[in-house]
Amino acid sequence: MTETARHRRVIEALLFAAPEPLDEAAIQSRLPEGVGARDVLDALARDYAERGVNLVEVAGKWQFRTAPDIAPLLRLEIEVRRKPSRAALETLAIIAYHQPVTRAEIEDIRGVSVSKGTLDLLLEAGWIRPRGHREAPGKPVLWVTSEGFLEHFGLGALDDLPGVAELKASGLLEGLALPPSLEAVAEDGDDEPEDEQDSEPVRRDEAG
Amino acid sequence: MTETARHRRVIEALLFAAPEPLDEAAIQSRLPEGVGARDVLDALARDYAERGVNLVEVAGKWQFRTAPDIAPLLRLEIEVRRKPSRAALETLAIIAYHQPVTRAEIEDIRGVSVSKGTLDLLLEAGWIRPRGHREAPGKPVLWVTSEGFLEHFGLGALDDLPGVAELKASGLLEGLALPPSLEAVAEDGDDEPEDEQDSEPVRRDEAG
Amino acid sequence: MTSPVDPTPFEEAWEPPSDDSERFVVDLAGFEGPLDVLLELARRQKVDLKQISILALADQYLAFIAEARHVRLDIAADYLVMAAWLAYLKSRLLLPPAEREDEPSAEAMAEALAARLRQLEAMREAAGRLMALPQLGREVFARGAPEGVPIERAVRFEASLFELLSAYAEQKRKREAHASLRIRPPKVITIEEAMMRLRRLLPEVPEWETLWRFLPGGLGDPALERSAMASILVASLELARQGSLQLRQLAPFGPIYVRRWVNP
Repeated sequence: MTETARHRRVIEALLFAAPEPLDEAAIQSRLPEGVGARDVLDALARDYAERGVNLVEVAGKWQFRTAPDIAPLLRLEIEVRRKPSRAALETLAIIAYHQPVTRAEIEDIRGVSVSKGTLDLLLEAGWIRPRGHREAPGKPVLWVTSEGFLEHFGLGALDDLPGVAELKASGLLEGLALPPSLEAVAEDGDDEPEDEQDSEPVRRDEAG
Repeated sequence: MTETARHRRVIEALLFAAPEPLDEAAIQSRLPEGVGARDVLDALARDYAERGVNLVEVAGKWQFRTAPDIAPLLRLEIEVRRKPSRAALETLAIIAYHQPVTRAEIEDIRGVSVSKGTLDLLLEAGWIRPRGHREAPGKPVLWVTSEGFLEHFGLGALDDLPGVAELKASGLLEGLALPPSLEAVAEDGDDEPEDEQDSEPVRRDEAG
Repeated sequence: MTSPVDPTPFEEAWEPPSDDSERFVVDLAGFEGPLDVLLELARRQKVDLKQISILALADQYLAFIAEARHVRLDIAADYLVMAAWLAYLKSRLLLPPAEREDEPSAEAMAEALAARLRQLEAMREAAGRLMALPQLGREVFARGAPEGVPIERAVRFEASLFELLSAYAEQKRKREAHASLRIRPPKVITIEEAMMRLRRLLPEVPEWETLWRFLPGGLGDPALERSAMASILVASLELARQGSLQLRQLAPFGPIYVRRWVNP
């Protein structure tokens, strides 16, 4: 390695490791007498001219910087795994079992309002899609599950979803045991939907 | 500029700009399909092999670092850090080469008790971490080295520990040699010199 | 050689364990424990640890400790325990082997000690080689002022079929729990029913008969039976008031008799 290359390496490392831009005097102090800092810096700047990182002089000080044309490409994608909120899962389950179904119908079944965020989340996850409109006032959108839904939950077809009878058999649907002197009154449907606490399921998830 | 050079520039800039070492998956995410991250990294590492800054693999991740041979010329910039004690260094070496290992096992090898301060120092340096428990009475904590250890010592993986292959081959890393059984003396009965506690130096530390 | 295993000084030397365990470690002029001393003595023999004479090493250690105790008495117990053990090992190595099955042979014990020393020495060398590596922030440096890279997070939602089904089941259950409940009317024999029964049966009973014979049979449910008794009693009182029947009780809490109204 030539003397020149050796000087270049030291200054290269120095500029790389320095937490702040360095002026010529600082660089000169690391070079033996007779070797001009400017020459070394110019040579280094040429070396890096075509690279992803350039050596630039800003306000009389020198520093490495990523090449300006690459800056827009500099980002990293990180995949974050997240569990959908309870509200989203319930909504998804109702769409799966009752499809095609409108948002109002989902709300009737759940007994609480369904926020737009919940449907957006399910759309984003690729589990539901709109399919046509109900022939009714306002032409509400009908929701169905998508291919992505079957894939994610490992179902060959919608028929593979366990029926209500199976859910009961597996104990998942066991109702509340009522004392014999009490009986449940069938709901007429339009009990005021209590305002959903989980109207922003995504946020909630992040907080958790 | 060729496509290859273009990819190299982007990854070069990415690695320069990232405050932490990047793994291959992160780098691959910035490359089009069909372009292997490893190939680009290898090419970059070759480009920089002779320079004052090198591309190195540490803890399975990639980072630009100053060339080690320049160290004497860069030293002026270093804030002097206290060198770890001999006890700390030996303890670190034992954890690095024998991991996972319990404190009692470290003490068996060193023949003296390991003070809490020693492990604290290594923990604080970010070089070791606890990982699980040995399935033994008292469920002692098992110690392993952390990513920070590999990063600090510039090791790509634990296999890169200096001399690890020879040590393995010589059997010196296999199970611990039995400490001389001190009960043998006590068994003799007539000149029972030491207190019960003395025969188990390992315990002493825990009592304190 | 003065016996380092004299029990009395051992007791003097024994110190209770303290919080500062380092105190035991660095006691002997910078040595870190008996193995450290042994290793240093072995090094002075300038032979490979594989060929080391444990017997010679034991002698040197015992001499070393004896000397150390001239200087100061409070030698950490670890060192003295090792001295005792080495003295014992030495005696076993020198004496003809005794027939003892409960203990490893003297040679095996010596080899175990040699193995420990080799192991410690290996780790000591490893520590040295580790520290000889270029270290980040000492010999090598990462970029001093990295620009940083914006990180985009691509969210991937995950749920299992079980979670989906549980959610469905749970919301169904919730609806049931939220539904209104009403109290089921209890099953009773009303007073009207009891009066009708008495009116229908009385014409066939001209003579005194116990009231309980008019209870409907086969009710089963004890609660229903009690309601029938209460209703029939009230019904009989009402019919007596109306002059349809007569009642008679011969003693307090005795049986109640009933018969069709007969003019006296």
